Amino acid sequence: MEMQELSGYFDYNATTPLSDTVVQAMIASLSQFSNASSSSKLAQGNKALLKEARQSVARLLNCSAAQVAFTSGGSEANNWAIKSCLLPCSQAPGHIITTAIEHPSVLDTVRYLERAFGFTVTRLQPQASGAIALAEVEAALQPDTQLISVMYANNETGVIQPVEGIVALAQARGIKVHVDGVQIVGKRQVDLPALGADFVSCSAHKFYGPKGVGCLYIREPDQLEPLIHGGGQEMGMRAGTENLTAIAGMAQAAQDCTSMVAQWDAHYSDCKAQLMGRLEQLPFSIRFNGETCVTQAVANTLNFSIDGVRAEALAAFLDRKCGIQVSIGSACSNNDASKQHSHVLSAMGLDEARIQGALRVSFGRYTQLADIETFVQQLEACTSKLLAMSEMA
Amino acid sequence: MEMQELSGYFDYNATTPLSDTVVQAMIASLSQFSNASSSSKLAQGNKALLKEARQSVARLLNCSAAQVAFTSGGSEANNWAIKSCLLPCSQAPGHIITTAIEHPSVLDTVRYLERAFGFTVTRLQPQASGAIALAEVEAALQPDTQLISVMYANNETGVIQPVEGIVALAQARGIKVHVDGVQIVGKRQVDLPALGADFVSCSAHKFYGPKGVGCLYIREPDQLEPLIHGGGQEMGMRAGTENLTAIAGMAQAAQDCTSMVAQWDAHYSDCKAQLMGRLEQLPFSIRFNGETCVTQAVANTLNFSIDGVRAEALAAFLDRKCGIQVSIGSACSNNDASKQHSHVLSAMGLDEARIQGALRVSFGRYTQLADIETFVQQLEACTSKLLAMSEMA
Amino acid sequence: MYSELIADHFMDPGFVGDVENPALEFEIGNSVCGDRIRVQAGVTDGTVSEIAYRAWGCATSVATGDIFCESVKNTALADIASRTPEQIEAMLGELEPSQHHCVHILTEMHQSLLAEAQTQGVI
Amino acid sequence: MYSELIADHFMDPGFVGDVENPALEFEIGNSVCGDRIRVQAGVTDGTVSEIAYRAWGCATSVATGDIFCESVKNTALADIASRTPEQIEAMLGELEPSQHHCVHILTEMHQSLLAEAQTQGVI
Ligand SMILES: Cc1ncc(COP(=O)(O)O)c(C=O)c1O
Ligand SMILES: Cc1ncc(COP(=O)(O)O)c(C=O)c1O
Repeated sequence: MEMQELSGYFDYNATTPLSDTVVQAMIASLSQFSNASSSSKLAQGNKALLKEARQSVARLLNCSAAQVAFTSGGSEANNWAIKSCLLPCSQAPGHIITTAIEHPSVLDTVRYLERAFGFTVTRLQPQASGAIALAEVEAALQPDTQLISVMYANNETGVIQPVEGIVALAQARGIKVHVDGVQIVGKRQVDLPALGADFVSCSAHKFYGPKGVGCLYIREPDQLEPLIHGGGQEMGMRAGTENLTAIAGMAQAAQDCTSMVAQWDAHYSDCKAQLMGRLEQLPFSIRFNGETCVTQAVANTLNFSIDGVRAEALAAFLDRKCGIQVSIGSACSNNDASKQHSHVLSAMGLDEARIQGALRVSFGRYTQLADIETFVQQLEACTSKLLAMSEMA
Repeated sequence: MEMQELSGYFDYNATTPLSDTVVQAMIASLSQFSNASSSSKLAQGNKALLKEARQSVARLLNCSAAQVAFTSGGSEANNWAIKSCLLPCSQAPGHIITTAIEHPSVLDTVRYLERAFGFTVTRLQPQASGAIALAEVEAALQPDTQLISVMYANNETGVIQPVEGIVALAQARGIKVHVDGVQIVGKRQVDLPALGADFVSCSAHKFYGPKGVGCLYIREPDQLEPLIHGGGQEMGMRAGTENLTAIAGMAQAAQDCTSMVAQWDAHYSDCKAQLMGRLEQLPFSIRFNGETCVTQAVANTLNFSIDGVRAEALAAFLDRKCGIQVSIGSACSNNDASKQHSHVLSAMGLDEARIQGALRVSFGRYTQLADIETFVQQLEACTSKLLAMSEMA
Repeated sequence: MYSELIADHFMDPGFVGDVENPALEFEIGNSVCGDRIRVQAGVTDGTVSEIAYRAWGCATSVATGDIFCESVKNTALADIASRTPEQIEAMLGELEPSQHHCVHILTEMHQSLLAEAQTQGVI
Repeated sequence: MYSELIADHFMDPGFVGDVENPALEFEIGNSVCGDRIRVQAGVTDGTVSEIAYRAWGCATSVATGDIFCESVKNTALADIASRTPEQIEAMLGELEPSQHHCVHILTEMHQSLLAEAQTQGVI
């Protein structure tokens, strides 16, 4: 992956490129083909690799290796935590607290449990800041609340949710907490034992590791029903011949991240400050969506709308004309029923025009300050062109 | 992967090495990092790759691309088919027919449904041949039978199960059938629509593809509840950012397999004939476990016991002294309760000594006839040594 | 993802602008995605002699406006009226499912142009 | 997986065989894995002067027999009797969980040797 190819990439929250070290680790693992569960001599390299990989990921999360179970990604980790916590209650379904701004792999899992088994669900709406109010979580608690599932940082706005406070509320009542940590790991240092949540989901492709691998942090590993039953892999908690290549990649990514994340985070803050400063100078009416302060939102993410511009068209221009990739708050869809407006921005109460104008810019370790400058210049040019196109005399 | 390293590898049923073409396809995909679900120009390569990959796998299974959903492997595919078929019945749990010789990812999933939801289960025992009798399946049918889950070819004996007959029985009664096809794909040509089963599981690492990727063939894709709920990936049936690298590898493996499987199969038959012929000449008492005829067992697998020898020790000798890898029917374990005897050989009614003497030899596309000869020579030498060691005057 | 046809017309539309003293003018809006397109045209002897549009919409609908303008410029209104639904759909080339609403937009543009021409008595 | 220690003693055991007219002979069997080991020894002046074994068992238990023989050869029975459980366990080096039954085998071999020595009156 050459740097110059990445200078226009502002979609790190969607996925990140593999770092060179990760590519090397993956390629090195390709010839280690033996089944890690075998007792042959051939298999020993794999067993050692798996063991070290688990330790590398544990170091990133500041937990013990026994608390890390590899999965096929963040979506599986989210499904696993929620279903394994609640399916055992399916004969006496209780109450779930979650939010309206979760990732689909949480939203749809909760919806499934609601529909198929009769769990009741409170979906908390965020404030205009993009954050859930802790007081609302407290108010939503019911005597039969069985799980609270809330994300650590939101993928569209970067806004950090009050997970510490939620864990405190829940622990006082013996309620389990699942935290979708996919968008925080790799952006901030985390300390999962200190957080105290029962389950935290991670995904490697958000921090320069491969797609198709992630992990679930499990506070008390003995108590978890598998999502994928079978052989003894992952300490008996998740069946399936181990995906050594992907795990090797994730482990390398975790190592790099452990040593670099503070530095990356500082760099993201610089990028964000520069981006916000430059956007404010543009001759357009720009509104930031959600809290932007780096104490309350991850530093690599900025979501904003430009009045009078359709983000779908702007993003297409940026992509096609300038080789710049961003995400948008609203995609085209074929009919009214399936309007593809961001459920996050909608939940924050933004009006339709603002959602249709919303761009998400997310940067990463390969983003340079000069790339931000180029981005703003191209954004200005494309926006001007689009505004001119639509200016009806 | 150099050929010579593989000349002692006789454990292809456990896992296969990546072929060179697969390694190339995987490496090529590593730089295609963009999220396949994005609409940016960068993402288009990924989308195309995913589409072609699905077609390649569909060609191998002789089905349509829409019937193929990628998973993280055979275990997930097994869990998915069984749970998605039965969890919707969890309020009125019925009866499941399976066999005592399934892979743990089927056995444990069924046990989970039995334990957690009260499904009743019939686990059919195989005949001495290693095959389930079709008449026993018929006799096991109950008015409330909701699923039959049976493997196509057994991993330990290679014995082929009467899946066609089972599908016919089931279809006449409107009962769903899941077939664990993990050990047949790559060894025999299959035609899944002709088979008529509702679900068939596959795993790439059994046919020279990577570990951590497989697929579920779904006869009627619209009716399947996800195991991993969430985003719209895999036609809305399985959430998670796609594991492009693994999928690219599986697709290449499927392509190679589609064109080569008949040739490989013929080669396996030659190897098996030679191996059996040579074994019969050895001065030991050797008994084959299960049917060996290539019309009734896949040609790459042979399971046998040598009287008076502990396979665990023999396998260790072969591995350490000769660089030869095989599997064994019984591993050491720490206490009586968890005796690690093969559940397959136990179900076939073999006595303990024979199970403790059982070796599984499984070969593959890189096995040469000369390797078989070397294997037999080493087997003879190691066996003689072990027999001498234990010969009590 | 945009086909080359859509991308070309979106990136370098030839017909964005206004027509001075337009004989015909209409605006269409798509309730689904909120797209708005305004078309102005000059007509000479039953033929569209001048045409321009302005659009606020997604990339595909901006391209659709341009494809429409190009296709009717210097074309007799009678010929435009004889276009079949299939012909109209084919004008946009291959579309992804999420872009199909532009077929409706294009159809509506044809209908509105002809209706407006009738109203103004130029057909 | 076998440690180097276990692998070496398994692959090239130095004490497989028989002792002619052994002063001591015993056989132990492990009900868990069905391992059987027979030991024969000669004793001179309260010291194990000759020793050999035969085994039908897993690789680790074959190695255990050899490690036992090596450790008692030319050793006074009184010294053998003074070994602590910790010392005996340490003789096998690092073991995987599934190999731990060999600690029991090794312990039983010590016990049987000493019991047999007592029975035969050589201690
Ligand atoms: C018959 C059978 N089913 C399922 C599996 C599981 O496949 P995977 O290792 O891809 O999870 C295996 C092999 O591991 C198998 O042999
Ligand atoms: C907040 C959040 N949770 C979960 C996921 C799912 O992770 P994966 O793509 O590894 O399944 C994502 C990203 O895709 C995410 O942004």
